[in-house]
Amino acid sequence: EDINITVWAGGSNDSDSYRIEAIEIAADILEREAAILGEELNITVEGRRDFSGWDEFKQGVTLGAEAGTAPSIVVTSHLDIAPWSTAGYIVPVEDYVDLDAWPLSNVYPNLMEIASYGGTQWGIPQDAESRPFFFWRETLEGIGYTEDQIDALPEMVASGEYTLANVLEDAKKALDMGLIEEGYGFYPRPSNGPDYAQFYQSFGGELVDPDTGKLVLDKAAMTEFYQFFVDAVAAGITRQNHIGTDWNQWYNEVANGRAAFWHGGTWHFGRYAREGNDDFWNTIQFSLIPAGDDDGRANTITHPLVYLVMNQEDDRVEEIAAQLVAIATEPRLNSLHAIQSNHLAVAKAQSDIDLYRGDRWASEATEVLLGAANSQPNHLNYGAFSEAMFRGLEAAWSGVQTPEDAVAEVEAQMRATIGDDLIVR
Amino acid sequence: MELRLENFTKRFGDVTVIENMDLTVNSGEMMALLGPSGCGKSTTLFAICGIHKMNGGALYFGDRDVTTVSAQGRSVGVVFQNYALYPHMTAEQNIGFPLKVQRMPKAEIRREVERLADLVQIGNLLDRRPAELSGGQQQRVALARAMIRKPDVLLLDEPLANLDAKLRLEMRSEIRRIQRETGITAILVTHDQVEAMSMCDRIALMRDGKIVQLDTPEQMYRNPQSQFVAGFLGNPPISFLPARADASLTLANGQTIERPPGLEAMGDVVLGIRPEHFGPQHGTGLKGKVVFVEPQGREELVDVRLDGGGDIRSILPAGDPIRPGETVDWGIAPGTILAFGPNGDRL
Amino acid sequence: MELRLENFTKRFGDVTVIENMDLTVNSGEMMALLGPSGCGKSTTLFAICGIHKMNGGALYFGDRDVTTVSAQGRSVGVVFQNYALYPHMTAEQNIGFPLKVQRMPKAEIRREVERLADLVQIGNLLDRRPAELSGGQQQRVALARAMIRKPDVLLLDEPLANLDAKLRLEMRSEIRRIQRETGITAILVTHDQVEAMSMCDRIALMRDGKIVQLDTPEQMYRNPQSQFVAGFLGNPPISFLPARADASLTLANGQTIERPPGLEAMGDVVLGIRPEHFGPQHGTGLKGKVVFVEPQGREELVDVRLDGGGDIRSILPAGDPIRPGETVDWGIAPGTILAFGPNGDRL
Amino acid sequence: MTAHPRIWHLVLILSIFSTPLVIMYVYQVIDSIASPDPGSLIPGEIDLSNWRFLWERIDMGRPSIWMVTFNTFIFASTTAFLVTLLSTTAGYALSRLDMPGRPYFLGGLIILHAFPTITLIIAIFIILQFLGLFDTLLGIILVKAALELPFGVWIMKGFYDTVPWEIEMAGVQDGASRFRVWWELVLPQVKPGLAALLIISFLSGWSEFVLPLVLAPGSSTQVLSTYMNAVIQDDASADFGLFKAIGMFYSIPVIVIYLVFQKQLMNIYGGGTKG
Amino acid sequence: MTSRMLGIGFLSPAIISVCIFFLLPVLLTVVFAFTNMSTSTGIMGGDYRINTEQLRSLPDLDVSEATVERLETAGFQITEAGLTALADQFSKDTAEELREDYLGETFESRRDLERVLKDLDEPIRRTRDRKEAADLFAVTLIGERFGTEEEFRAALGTTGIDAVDHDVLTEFAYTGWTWTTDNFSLLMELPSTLRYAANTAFYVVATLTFNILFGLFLAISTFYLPGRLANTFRAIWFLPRILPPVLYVLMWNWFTWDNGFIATVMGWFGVPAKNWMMHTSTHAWTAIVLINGFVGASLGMILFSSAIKAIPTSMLYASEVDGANRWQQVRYIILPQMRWPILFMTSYQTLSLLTSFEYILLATDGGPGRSTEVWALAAFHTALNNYGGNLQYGFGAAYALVLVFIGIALSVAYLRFFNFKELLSKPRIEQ
Ligand SMILES: Nc1ncnc2c1ncn2[C@@H]1O[C@H](COP(=O)(O)OP(=O)(O)OP(=O)(O)O)[C@@H](O)[C@H]1O
Ligand SMILES: Nc1ncnc2c1ncn2[C@@H]1O[C@H](COP(=O)(O)OP(=O)(O)OP(=O)(O)O)[C@@H](O)[C@H]1O
Ligand SMILES: [Mg+2]
Ligand SMILES: [Mg+2]
Repeated sequence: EDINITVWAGGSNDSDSYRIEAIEIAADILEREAAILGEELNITVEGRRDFSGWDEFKQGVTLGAEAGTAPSIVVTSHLDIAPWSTAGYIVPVEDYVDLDAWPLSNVYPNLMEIASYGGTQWGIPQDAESRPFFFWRETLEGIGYTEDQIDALPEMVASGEYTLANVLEDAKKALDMGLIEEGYGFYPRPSNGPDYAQFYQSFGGELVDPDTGKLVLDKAAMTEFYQFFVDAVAAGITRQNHIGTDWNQWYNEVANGRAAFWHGGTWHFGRYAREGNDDFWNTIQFSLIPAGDDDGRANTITHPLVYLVMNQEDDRVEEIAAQLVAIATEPRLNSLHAIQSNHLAVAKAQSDIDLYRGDRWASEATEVLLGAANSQPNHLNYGAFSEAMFRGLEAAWSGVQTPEDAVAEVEAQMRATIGDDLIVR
Repeated sequence: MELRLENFTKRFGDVTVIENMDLTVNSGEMMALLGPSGCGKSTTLFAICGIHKMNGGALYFGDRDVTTVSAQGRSVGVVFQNYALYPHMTAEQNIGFPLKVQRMPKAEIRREVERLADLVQIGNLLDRRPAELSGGQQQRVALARAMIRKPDVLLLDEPLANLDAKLRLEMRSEIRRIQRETGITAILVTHDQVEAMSMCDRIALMRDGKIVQLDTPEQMYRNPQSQFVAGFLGNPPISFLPARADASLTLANGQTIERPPGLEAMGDVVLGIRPEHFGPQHGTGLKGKVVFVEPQGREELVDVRLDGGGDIRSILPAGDPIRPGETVDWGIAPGTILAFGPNGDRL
Repeated sequence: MELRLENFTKRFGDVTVIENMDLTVNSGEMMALLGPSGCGKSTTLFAICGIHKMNGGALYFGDRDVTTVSAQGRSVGVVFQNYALYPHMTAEQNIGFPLKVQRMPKAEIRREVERLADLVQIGNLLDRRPAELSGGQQQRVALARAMIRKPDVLLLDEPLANLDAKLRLEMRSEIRRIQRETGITAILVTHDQVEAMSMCDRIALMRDGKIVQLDTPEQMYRNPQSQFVAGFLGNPPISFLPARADASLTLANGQTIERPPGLEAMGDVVLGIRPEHFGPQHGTGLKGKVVFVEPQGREELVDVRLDGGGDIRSILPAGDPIRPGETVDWGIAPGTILAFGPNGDRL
Repeated sequence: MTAHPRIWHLVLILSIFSTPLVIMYVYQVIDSIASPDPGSLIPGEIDLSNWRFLWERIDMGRPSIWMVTFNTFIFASTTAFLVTLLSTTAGYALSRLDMPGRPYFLGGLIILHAFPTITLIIAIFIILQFLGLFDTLLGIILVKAALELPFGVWIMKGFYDTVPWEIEMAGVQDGASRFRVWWELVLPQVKPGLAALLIISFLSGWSEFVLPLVLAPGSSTQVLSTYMNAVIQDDASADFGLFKAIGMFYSIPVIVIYLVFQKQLMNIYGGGTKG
Repeated sequence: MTSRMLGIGFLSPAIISVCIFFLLPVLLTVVFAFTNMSTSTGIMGGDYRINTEQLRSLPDLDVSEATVERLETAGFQITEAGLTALADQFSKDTAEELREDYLGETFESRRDLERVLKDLDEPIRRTRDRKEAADLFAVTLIGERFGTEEEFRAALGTTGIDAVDHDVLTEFAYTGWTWTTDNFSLLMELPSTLRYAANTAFYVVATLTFNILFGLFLAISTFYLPGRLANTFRAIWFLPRILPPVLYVLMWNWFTWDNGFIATVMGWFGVPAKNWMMHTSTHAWTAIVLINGFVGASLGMILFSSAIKAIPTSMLYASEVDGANRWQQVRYIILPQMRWPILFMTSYQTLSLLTSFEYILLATDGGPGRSTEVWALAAFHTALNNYGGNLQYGFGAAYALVLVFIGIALSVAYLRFFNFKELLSKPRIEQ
């Protein structure tokens, strides 16, 4: 029996190669299992990850699904589950694999939950991560922090003692002392991403109403969140034209201490090394995203990618694909990806694997961050929500609109596009 | 082969360009279609060769009714004003093209082409492309191409219009020679009276889609049926003088001329006097003053303003010492005055 | 204003088109630059008006050396072959343009334009655009535009080439009239000998960038200095017959003609005989056969092939009953034979 | 025109305006073979490593440059061929043939000529998918060809319009059918038009970006524009030297075609769009 | 062959392809604009399903409480009918064992039932079989997908939902697209609409002005330059037109980015490095107008150059001898005669600019802060390309439809610039 499995991985580059290779290894295992049962199973795995960006990837997958040329497995954001399941592009993995059995039973339940929607387990988490706040130790020392104070920062952040207001203050101080250049005090991610929902949460914003499942626009939180960026620009610690900065430039700058504060993904750890910073532990401190003010809370968002099985003409392909996904979730296989790409584990047992346990970053980050991490909601209209939120931020940040006007426009935009599924506070 | 057009009518949309025209061209005759621009010469020609459909009437080549036959099916050779040679083919290929579409064997085509090339005297130019040929040579190639199918009728649409004066003179006799040699029935479309008169057996003079006179060149020059015809032929052109006819002819300026014999009409008439018929060699009778002298080599054109008004032109052999401003008293050759009625018809 | 071109040389890249040419046009004179295509007429004209730079020599308008003055700075009016009217301007704006660029007040321009429009007789057409004017009217507008600055010199580059035969006749006298009335010094470039002869006081006949003869029209027709000049002037053209000169003149075909008085040369010569000088009215002497007769209204062109070879053309008044094939024995008018040496120079 | 002493004014202004472009062109070449140090504009040593994409994959996830180039070539040349072929026949029909509805076709042609095509891309996707041609080279070839057609027909009609009617009349008179007249007599006269259209549509296909991006997102159907864009967008490796080398590689055919067919190119843009 | 037949034969290939890929899409765009089609509805129609997420909004719906209750609690029930089927399809022993222990029992989710099936003494071993077996006992329709309306209504019946509520639920459960005019009211409501329209207007007017003026300047100045020099400048300015947009924009990126040319040069004068393309919306607009403007001026240069060449030289000579200096020559002779080409360029470019977004997409992608988002780009982003991933085909089509209308209106106006009468003149061979 010949089965062709195609795997498309969005947002992946060379270090993420195990997203596809794990499936290849799984295919090998499945073939061997079949061979023992006396069946001849021949699985060809074809991977692809050369997309220009998430936009192109998603467009390719959805149009492909419509055209019947969709891949068998995609690795994508969990946020796609809502629209894609509604459209019937993906099939529930739970139809093909035993969620109570190894290795799926070992996956963190909250991650499993993130990969489900509407009561159905659609996908399996492929990796986990979180988006911490980073500090350049030397700069902090420069403005008077002692080493101990710096080491204690994560707790202070977690407890809400150190807030974004302090960030502004410290960055300004560093700027005034000439430790950093103008625009390099607070150096955020240069493009849209889940990270920005974190700042909304920092100011007390809630993404979803737990009772009704509706999305929530907290205007006060949103305004403060925008205002923070505007203040940062006004203080000269963030560049007004920061959005759109070339990623490579950005990596290089934050890895080498040009910025005082920034935020990014846990997977950046490896990138810092590649940019020439081998001494992460002595140069950089990390924490949750600080609370914005007293109403807010320190937080971080995990944005796991998930394996999804796409609807195929041939059920057998779906079945094999689902099984491959299950096998690829084996702690050993998943650890290959986690460590190579500096992501976090999806299954508890991974902590017992030497490869993973031996990695300080993985262990510590898991400890500090993953426990407190929440995620964005799987909601049909969350895409529109996050898009509108970022556009509003962009408008305020780049000075096109005041935060109030931007929020007003965001509200209008959200009311129009999300309608009944939105609660405005 | 005789060509007969009966009751020919042609409309473009709502505009009737030609209505009920009859024309017979005798076998072996060369007929000119002469007339001012826009009178319908080309339209007639296109109907005869089949490129335009006729809206009414019939066309016969000999006894064969070809009214509804397509252009490809009629046996007509056409020479177009700008030659319309195929620029990407050599002279030989151009001439041989009509036979090639008939799928004649190559060798035979070659033979025929050579025959025609000899006829039009371009045997040595057969490998050249049109761009490498002079105007006259192109004209010859076009002629050969039109003739190679041994067509029933040869049509020429202003074939000389694009040639310079000397070449025009040369090609005029050349075309006539070839037409005579082959004995083909031909129609020449032109608005140049010299061409029509010098090349054709008969001239059909057209005006506004109608044939106003059909005659031999000599007859038409000497004996125009209307003022329009008289004015159209002749170089330099005829002069017209309005007059009153009673016992004698009284010009508008008061001078009188003898009534020409045979003129019976009375009342207002227009007199036509050709320049060669007015001058000192014809005696005296009309007084005036020379206003302009144009030397033209062997001849001189003299404009005389008659005393009391009216201009009359004379052409004289060069060398007479005439100067502008001179007063003259010149005569009209007897029997040469043409008289026309107020409607323009010859009296 | 007198115009003087001294030692004028013009090169395009490596090609020398005109070398060391001298030309003087007298004040108030109209001079024709006549010659075959490509001989350098337009080049000379463009140098005079300043559009092309001169590579050598000097140009004087009266006493003023304008050799290095730009076109805008010289005071010349030019009428171009295709009129070169500005299509987006009315006749009035066209004529007024040279004044407008001088920033003359509008009212004054208007007055001047009207003056010129009256001169060229188009006062009622001033609001029309060129596209709404006939060829002759366009020509007049162009003329008015060229004249409005009261230029020192008026240059006309084949001004009549694009007009039809009748209009050409009319504009010829019109241009001459205006030139006479204004007394402007003018140069007319043309390749049409009739134009040159009928319009100009003197003709400069050019060939390959050189002036080969400069004379009045009559002199040039009667007394050409070379075979080229003789062949260039005359319509229908002169016939040339090679001959040997000794006691008498022996044609190539063996027939002999009397030596014209004054001809001293011996050996090989070429005889030029104008068509009006050969015919029955001039007696007998040359035997041949009529090969072609071309009626042209008042005259007939007759080609005679001499016994033993050689063609000679005759022009006769219409009406003589001559048919192709007839044998004739016609004479040459005494004293009209032109003889040229082997190098083409007049003997 | 006559030479003018004050030309240097013009040259100066033109040069100033042209400087940015020239700098871009110059550094496009320089950077592809020798990247300057950051912050400096003086090229360093010759360094061919930017061209490594020619012999190795810059990222194992990407298809080889040669396959992509091959795709691009197939895409551009087939499109050009199709456009030229269909325009040649349709242009003739509209220019010369007496048939019912001709004015409507002509009017429609003009409207399409100016029509906002790119807005239709969603609908085109549906059609391609219905035909089973989504994510295939053939699909984008057909779409591109169809979108270019109004332009092509217009150009060809313009070229046919300049062929003298007399040539065609002479052909008919010589006994040839209308088809034969077209094939043997008229077509040779519009060869320059054919060549120009072929070149233009080839260049247009060679550069096309949005259609392949949306309608053929697969690896096996990548063309140079989408490949290059993907490499540029990839945030794992920003290397302007590499981009520029790929850009050089991508633009070499364009430059060669420009140098060879300069005249025709200028002509078509001048003549083709005239009313 | 008559010209009629030949004409039809010659035209039809072109007409067919134009119809399929041109006219049909126009029609479809009109159709889509009146639907709510998106990624989640799919394009080719939908299924019927109610999931637990939707259960939460059931109370908002006009259905009875009993229905809501029933839907929420139906679950999986061990019934005799189910057991018989189980016995048939799997094993009698299993069925027997299940009847003994669980008959009549209800499980809230399938997973609970599956666990039971797995833990029996005679378990069903394969995962897929277990799922199929569990389905035999399904009473609930929550989480199930039904391909057709009939199936869904039948399932509603099985679940025991009051028939009164079937219609409402069926409509509620449908996942495919439906007809709506909401897209247009949304367009009216959204504040961004006005901004995109204003952006587009600014973009078109600014770029067009630059195109035409600079194109004219290039054409006229190269006209006056000697051949070599003119050709050099023409080549420099022609390249933007034929260079692939991806590469051309890359060159601009290099020119303007933080470490790029401008930043480096300005750095020598102490100006801090910045991204000169994205720094502010003014920078972005300048870049956009220049990037597009250079390409447009390139076309303008060529078009205008040939228009100038078509002016008879004698007319230029005439103006010189009439005393016009160079500026007057341009002002009074050349420019007036370029009216038609300028008009043509203007209308043609207006249309192209209205609908083009390729260069903006590659250069700023509408940023910063959507300040350079033009209408066509918004249509593209909405319908095909956004980070959220929920592509709004219907809404995007509504955006596109507006452009289609403007396009048609402008094209018709544009028809009048062409001398359409002339086009209508009949062919001169009538057969
Ligand atoms: N295709 C056409 N459609 C409408 N009218 C036409 C067409 N062809 C010719 N005409 C009109 O028919 C009349 C006769 O035209 P035709 O071409 O036969 O004139 P002509 O005598 O050949 O003139 P010319 O000497 O200028 O060639 C003219 O008034 C012309 O405008
Ligand atoms: N711009 C130029 N570059 C090169 N050669 C030129 C140029 N202009 C004219 N010539 C050459 O100079 C010679 C004279 O040209 P000119 O235009 O003066 O002739 P012409 O006597 O006016 O002829 P025509 O009667 O045909 O107008 C010709 O051989 C022509 O080829
Ligand atoms: Mg005609
Ligand atoms: Mg000339």
